[in-house]
Amino acid sequence: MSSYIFIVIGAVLVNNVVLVRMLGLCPFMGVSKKLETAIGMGAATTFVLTLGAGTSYLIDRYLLQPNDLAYLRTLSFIVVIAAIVQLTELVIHKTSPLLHRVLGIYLPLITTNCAVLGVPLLNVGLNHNLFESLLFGFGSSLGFTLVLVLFAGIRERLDGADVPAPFKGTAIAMITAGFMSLAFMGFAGLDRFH
Amino acid sequence: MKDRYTATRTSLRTAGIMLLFTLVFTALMAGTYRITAPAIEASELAERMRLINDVLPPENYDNVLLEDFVEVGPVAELGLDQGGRIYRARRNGEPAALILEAVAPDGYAGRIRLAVGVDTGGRLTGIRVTAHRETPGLGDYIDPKKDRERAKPWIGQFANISFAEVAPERWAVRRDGGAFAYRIGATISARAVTDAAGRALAWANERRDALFAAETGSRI
Amino acid sequence: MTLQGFRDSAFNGLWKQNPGLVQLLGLCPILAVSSTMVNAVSLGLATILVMAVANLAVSVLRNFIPYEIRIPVFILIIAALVTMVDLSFNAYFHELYLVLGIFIPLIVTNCIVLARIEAFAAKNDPLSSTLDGILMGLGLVWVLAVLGGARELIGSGTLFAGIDMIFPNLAPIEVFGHDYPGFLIAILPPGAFFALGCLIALFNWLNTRATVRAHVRPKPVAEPAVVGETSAAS
Amino acid sequence: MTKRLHRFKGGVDLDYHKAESAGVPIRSAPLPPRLIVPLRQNARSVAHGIVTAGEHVLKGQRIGEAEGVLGTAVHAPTSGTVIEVTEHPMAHPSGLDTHCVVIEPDGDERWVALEPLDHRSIDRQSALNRLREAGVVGLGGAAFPSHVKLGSGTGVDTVVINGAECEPWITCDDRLMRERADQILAGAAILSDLIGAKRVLVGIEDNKPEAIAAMRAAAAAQAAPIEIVAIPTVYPAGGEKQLIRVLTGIEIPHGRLGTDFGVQCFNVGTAAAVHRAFALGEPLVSRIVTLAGNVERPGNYEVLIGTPVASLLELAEPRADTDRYILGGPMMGFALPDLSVPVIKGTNCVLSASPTLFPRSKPPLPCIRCGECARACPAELQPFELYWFAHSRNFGKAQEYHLFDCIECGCCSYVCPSHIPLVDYYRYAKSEIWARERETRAADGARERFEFRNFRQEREKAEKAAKLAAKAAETKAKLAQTETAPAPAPTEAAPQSEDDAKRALIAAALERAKQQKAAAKPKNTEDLSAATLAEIAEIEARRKALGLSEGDAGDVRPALPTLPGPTTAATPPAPPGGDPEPLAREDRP
Amino acid sequence: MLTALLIMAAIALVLGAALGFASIRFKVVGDPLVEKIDAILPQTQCGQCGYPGCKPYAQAIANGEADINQCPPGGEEGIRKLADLLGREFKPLSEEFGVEKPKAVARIDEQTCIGCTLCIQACPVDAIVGAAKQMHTVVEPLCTGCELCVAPCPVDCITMEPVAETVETWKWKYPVIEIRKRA
Amino acid sequence: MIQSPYIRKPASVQRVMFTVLLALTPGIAAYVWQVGAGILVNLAIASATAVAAEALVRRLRGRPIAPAIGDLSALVTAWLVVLCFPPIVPWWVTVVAVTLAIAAVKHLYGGLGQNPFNPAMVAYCAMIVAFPSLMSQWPPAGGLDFATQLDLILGGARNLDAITGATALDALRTGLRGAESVDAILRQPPFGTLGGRGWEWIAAGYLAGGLLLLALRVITWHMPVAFLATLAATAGAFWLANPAQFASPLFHLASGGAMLAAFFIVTDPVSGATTPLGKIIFAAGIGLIAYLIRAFGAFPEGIAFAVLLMNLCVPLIDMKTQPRVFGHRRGKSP
Ligand SMILES: Cc1cc2nc3c(=O)[nH]c(=O)nc-3n(C[C@H](O)[C@H](O)[C@H](O)COP(=O)(O)O)c2cc1C
Ligand SMILES: Cc1cc2nc3c(=O)[nH]c(=O)nc-3n(C[C@H](O)[C@H](O)[C@H](O)COP(=O)(O)O)c2cc1C
Ligand SMILES: Cc1cc2nc3c(=O)[nH]c(=O)nc-3n(C[C@H](O)[C@H](O)[C@H](O)COP(=O)(O)O)c2cc1C
Ligand SMILES: Cc1cc2nc3c(=O)[nH]c(=O)nc-3n(C[C@H](O)[C@H](O)[C@H](O)CO)c2cc1C
Ligand code: SF4
Ligand code: SF4
Ligand code: SF4
Ligand code: SF4
Ligand code: FES
Repeated sequence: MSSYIFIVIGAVLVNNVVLVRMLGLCPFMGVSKKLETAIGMGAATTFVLTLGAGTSYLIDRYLLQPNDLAYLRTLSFIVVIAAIVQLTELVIHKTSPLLHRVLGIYLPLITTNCAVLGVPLLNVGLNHNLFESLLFGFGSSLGFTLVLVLFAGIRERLDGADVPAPFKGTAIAMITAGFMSLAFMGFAGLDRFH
Repeated sequence: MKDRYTATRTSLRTAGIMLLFTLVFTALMAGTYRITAPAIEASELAERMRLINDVLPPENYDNVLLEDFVEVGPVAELGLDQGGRIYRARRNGEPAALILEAVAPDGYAGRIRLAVGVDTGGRLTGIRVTAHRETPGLGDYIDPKKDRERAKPWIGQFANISFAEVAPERWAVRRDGGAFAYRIGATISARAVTDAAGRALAWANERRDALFAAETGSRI
Repeated sequence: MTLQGFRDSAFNGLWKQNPGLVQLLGLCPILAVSSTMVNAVSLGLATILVMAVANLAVSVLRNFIPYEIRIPVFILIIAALVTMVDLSFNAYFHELYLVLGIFIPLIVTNCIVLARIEAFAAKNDPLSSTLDGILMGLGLVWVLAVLGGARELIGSGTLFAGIDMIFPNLAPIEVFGHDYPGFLIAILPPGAFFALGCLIALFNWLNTRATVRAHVRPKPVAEPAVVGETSAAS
Repeated sequence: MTKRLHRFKGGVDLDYHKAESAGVPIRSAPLPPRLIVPLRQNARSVAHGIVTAGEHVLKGQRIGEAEGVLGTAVHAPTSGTVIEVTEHPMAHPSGLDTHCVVIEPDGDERWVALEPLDHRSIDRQSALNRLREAGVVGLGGAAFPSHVKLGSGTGVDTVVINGAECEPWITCDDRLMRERADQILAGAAILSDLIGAKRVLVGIEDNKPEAIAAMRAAAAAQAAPIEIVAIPTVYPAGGEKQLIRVLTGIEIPHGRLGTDFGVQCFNVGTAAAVHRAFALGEPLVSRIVTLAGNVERPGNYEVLIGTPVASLLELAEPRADTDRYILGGPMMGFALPDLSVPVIKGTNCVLSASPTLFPRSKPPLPCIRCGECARACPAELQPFELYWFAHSRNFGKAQEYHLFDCIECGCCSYVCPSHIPLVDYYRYAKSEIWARERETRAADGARERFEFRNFRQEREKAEKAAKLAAKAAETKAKLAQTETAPAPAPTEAAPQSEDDAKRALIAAALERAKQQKAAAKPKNTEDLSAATLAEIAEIEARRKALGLSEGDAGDVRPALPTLPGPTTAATPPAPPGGDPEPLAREDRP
Repeated sequence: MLTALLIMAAIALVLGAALGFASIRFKVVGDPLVEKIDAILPQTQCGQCGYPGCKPYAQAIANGEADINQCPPGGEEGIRKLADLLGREFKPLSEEFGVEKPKAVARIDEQTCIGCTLCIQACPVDAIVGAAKQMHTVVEPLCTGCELCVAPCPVDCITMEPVAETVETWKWKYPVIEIRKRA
Repeated sequence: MIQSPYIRKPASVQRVMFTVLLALTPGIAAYVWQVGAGILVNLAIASATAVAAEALVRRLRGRPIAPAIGDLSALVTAWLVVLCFPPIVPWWVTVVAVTLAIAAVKHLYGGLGQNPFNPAMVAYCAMIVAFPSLMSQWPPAGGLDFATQLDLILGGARNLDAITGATALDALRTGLRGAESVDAILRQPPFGTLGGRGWEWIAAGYLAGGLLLLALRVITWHMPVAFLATLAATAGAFWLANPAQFASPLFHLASGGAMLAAFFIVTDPVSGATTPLGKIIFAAGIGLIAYLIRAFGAFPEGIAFAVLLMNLCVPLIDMKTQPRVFGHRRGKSP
């Protein structure tokens, strides 16, 4: 049980996908200008990432590993993820127009979020089982959402700051992300017993 | 526009094209795999051998080391709670040395994984850290690649040491009244490695014969 | 491609539309593997290779790819190429392969690859597409090289650490001598962000200066007045 | 009195400086040589002038007719001659001009016939009308029409009379309460009747013991349920919402009226004016103004509306180092851009300011988010957040953080250690937001009309095409009947394309025009007189002289210098490139 | 090799079919973005952006054909809002399309007006009233200041006059002036 | 046109910051008394660096320099940096840290009042990550003589095992790693009655200064109380559960930077939450995270990281805890 908790804590805080593992940075920088969009992106990513982690695990465990086809991982994972994204869009479009309005514009962007491919690959590397893979996927996307939302909050506040001209815009955002990453180093060791 | 694209028709068409592309590119990939596979295998082997050579110089044995091993279950003394593999080096068919996996559970930032070589004389042939999370710039000197003293890495002090040179009661870092050097400000890492090495050595000395006697690939 | 076209492409890829500094695409590899120059450049070169070949492939095949499934097909092509590169690294630069780790497969999701295919290769002839891929990739590589160099230098006082992974007979340079204490934060994740932030700022500053120079008399920019630098109007 | 008082959060303690002017009885200000009576009484309503230059008016004679819901009548403050009806700067921070009636007093102070009226003898609506006709507006500062505040006459059980006078230096209400307590209470009783209230609460800050005593004495003599309550002295206890909160515990949110919560608040001066409007039939032509600050002879004066501030100031003898004059108190007033502006109904104080008395604020530093302002804000806002958003022009966020709940009391600016002119930012943001709302409304209207026009044009086009087609068919039929040569192209083509339809239309019009035997028509115009034609010719010549090509009438030429009309037709043409006149006018400071 | 091909083929078939099916079944219709963009544009309908009115320009922006900095009447403020809406970077108004000017309204010199109705036809928002051969006037509150009526007038009797500030439209100024010294 | 109000309370940023500096003096005095005068050298170095960095950046940006230095906020930052650092840290570490705090953390965001992160804490975190060994060498219990301190500060031999020691917190976690019990560890030399030896007095000095700030209404009670209470409560819970593994709440309050943080660091108005409820959440969050890092994390003292982590949350905290506006019902937007 506690090892499951440590998987989540590890993925959310200690080895945060964005700030420590450095995955999913493009959406992290790109859709963090407004709080609302950050929340939408976070929700969409959480859904796809968790699902993708599970499916990828199944494919790897039951299709690729038995046939010794490890080299097909990248290809099959990304193709499956793309499919999940498309089908998710399809399903929520049909079933919940409201949700579609909230998540719709983010879904297509997710395919090129490397966390979505990175997390399943990490799962393979970490020898996670199905449940752990799901948990790790969920934890990672939670970590992604958390930092995205916090970052958006800060960026909104920075809107009016008198930042030196060359640093205006992405430069200061990048530096802020650096401070965030520094702050998250404080969590180092909290998953020590894992 | 001759005929209207119905959903089924389009699906079939796209599926077909998709299939074509997939086949072509998968074939390409598979081809690459075929070509590179031997090289990859060789590199992986070389990688593993490099580590083993660090722990046990190659002149000490003449068997195919990677094919001569036993599996062990969880061993508290080695810090292994999942079990591990022990390689057996032989020279002219005679037991020469063991290469153990060990884990120091009490590193500064978590576990430190080690590879430990012990020869039949109860002597450490070498130790290497295979995985650790000690603080960069502080505790990471236990890994010779990160050690600033490139010429004389800290971990080198364990080579050719047995309980004859350092009695078990003095098997500790100097700060704890022992015989081994450590680096100021990062005693914990040194202490963890030293203690783990000592435990591994004692364990190996005790079980040596049983380990060498077992069938290769068997489980103890 | 005309000379002018080539020049435009080059300027775009290397400077004006630089993927790392302007488009902010492909950030993960830029930040993650730039802790040493050798790692950074190696991954950059791998990316160039993928981009060039992928662009070439797509522009050759562009007329056979139905619109609806273009993205999956693009991804397929990229993934196949990346896997090939991955396998080759594994086979021939095994140590480097271990260091770059997960980031070689992740070239697949490196947004810049797909973005260039979509924006350029799918619409242009093979030659210019390949060139575009190479130039965009070069834009990425120089950013990677600068970042990697700066972080490595500040962080550990060396340059070309790990060069022996590629050329076993070369050795890294210890720029600040053996006693340099190492400003470790530069090679840790926060350092990556700081370094890229500063590089972007420098880039902005150079651009502004160039515009100002070009326009001799700078256009007054309406900038918000700021308390502290201001006094109440009277 | 053992009334349980409530508290409002925030507020500040100030140096009140009341003694200087409170000791002297109210005096009448002498008649100035000219009275400038603005027809606009506040930013929202303006009266419609009904006198012309040269006309003689009597004191209290109506010179401006109430207009609109928020309008009230304007009266001549004295008898005399209307010299002109003109534009004159008004007592408003903008210093912009407004319509004013300038009266030269004849010195007789002859009243029009006054008709006292008992409000109980008439119905409510007529009584409200009387107030509107008497020009009674709030004298507490906002000059909001009192009859509007009296509302529907139901649902209100408490009238609050505001005698707090919380701003430093100002003592006009204090003096009024000391000297005319019975008038105030009588007025309060009328207000209470008109609004249907059951009780009247008069709130007076406890730093005015004399006023409290006077009011209590007067109240004791009254039968009506009037309660005089001493409230703690905290700026801005006189703010309507704050006073209501203190006296009744009710909090009125922004955008809601006191009447929704069963209370309504009037200034003491307003109450007195209401009393006079009924008991004496007097319209509101004067008010009490405090002259204080850096002056030799501070005091309170009964001042006719329209008296220029400059002539009023002479009475108080400002000292030599006075550098600014502030209309209103130091917390909420504004510095006068021009001393010729007249006193209006909302003017309660003219404060002479010197650098020693009111030191110039130090240059602002950045906000350190210390929260002092939030602790001082009586509206319980987060002023620094509002400031941050207003400063970065993020008006949406500013509104989200309740910018419009800010009563501009100035407490936040007062306490800010960084000396940030916070209220200025709020004023700026509010007026920007209003401007934007106006623009959005205008844009919505424009979009609607544009869409309607497009729709109409489409329809007309369609109709015309249909008509033309019908006609063409007819012609064709006719032609076929007469069996002449093949049908002419235009008619044949007409129904096929819009372009042709148009051409046909023009052709038809030309035909008609010819039939009407119209004169030569430059650019599709008909029936021009010879004079006009000549004019056109001349203009045409000038256009040529300016090098403007013809025939590009359809183009957008925003920078085209427009030429003066016939009034200047005789003057030589403007030199090429000369500034078009309208543009020059716009950079008026 | 064969297994690889088979597995990928299976995945591809499923995926290709699903996507093709989806692309037909769930075509996106309607574009609410255009409405949102149009709501930001000032509705001056002046055509300075190069499109025959604000809506067409909005459509063009939504289609990615036009840049966001082509509307002079909307000014910097408008561009900022568009940039916000579309998640793009702000860029200054393109001089190609004109400059931001203070708002003005058309005024017809009633002495000169010959009643030709050409301006009525030109006005996109029906802000001019009058009938043929009668004097025309501009209904000031309705005029958007687009200047489209100025050019067609045969006798040049239409001038653009800046809107004067009144107490109602007067705005408090931004509270500070810069005294920043240039290094 | 200058607008109303025309009168202002005689308050200024300078006065606020001066009060903070003044309030720090009892703590510094205790520091000098207990640990030695080396800290004064560091304070001087840091102050000079802060002023120089502030002036340099303002100069680069073409902004007037005098008001920015006159507001004394840079000195507050500099002093707090020094008070968090080991007193024998080499001079160049202080210089790098203060420059980082002022030039990067403060001025890259536009200067005073606009930085979302606490400059002093960023400096601390950056330095402990960059130079962990220098940053964890403290003078041994009982102090060092001034000459040795000065030598160390000016870059003297550092690898003198004998003269450096660990802080109480560091010794505690080192001991615990060695599987000793808390009781046994607390009998070792670095420990005094409550926290580290001598540190009780320094903490008391900070407490006194903090009370002064409270009395002068420079800070409100919310943050110190919430922070100390949460730290104590969390420590108490673990202590009650297993007194052999976890130190007592009193130990946690008296050791490390707890008191300094409670009154001077957590309370930084610029980078902290501003609403009353927000302040409580903010400070409580710091208390909780700081304890978790102390007890389970990789760093002996977790307050700095906890402050940064909560700085990250400030915009959201502020947004979600906006107080009720006069006349409005709670939580209802117009
Ligand atoms: C941020 C930080 C990281 C540290 N990392 C390590 C480490 O990786 N290994 C280690 O042995 N000590 C590390 N330490 C030091 C220990 O806390 C402890 O002080 C030291 O190991 C024992 O001190 P000594 O060597 O002076 O006896 C670290 C300290 C800090 C503050
Ligand atoms: C901050 C503030 C302070 C005020 N102080 C007073 C005051 O002291 N006395 C007063 O009569 N009105 C004061 N007013 C105006 C009142 O809010 C309110 O408009 C007035 O009492 C209504 O009465 P009236 O309509 O009769 O003017 C103040 C308003 C504000 C916003
Ligand atoms: C930390 C920092 C670093 C700076 N680095 C540079 C630099 O490398 N080159 C430069 O010309 N200006 C540099 N500046 C100064 C400003 O970037 C430069 O003066 C700017 O264009 C003015 O900004 P402003 O217009 O917002 O005042 C730096 C400023 C700061 C605060
Ligand atoms: C009560 C109080 C506490 C402060 N605490 C800090 C602090 O912890 N760190 C810091 O860098 N500055 C601190 N300052 C100074 C100032 O707020 C700081 O320099 C700003 O963060 C710079 O913008 C403090 C100021 C006050 C009034
Ligand atoms: S009082 Fe001034 S400095 Fe303090 S928070 Fe308010 S605006 Fe900022
Ligand atoms: S002026 Fe507005 S924000 Fe400032 S204290 Fe008064 S009500 Fe609050
Ligand atoms: S320029 Fe602006 S106002 Fe004019 S038509 Fe285009 S969008 Fe409308
Ligand atoms: S009157 Fe003229 S300027 Fe005004 S909207 Fe109509 S065409 Fe445009
Ligand atoms: S490279 Fe774009 S998200 Fe990672």
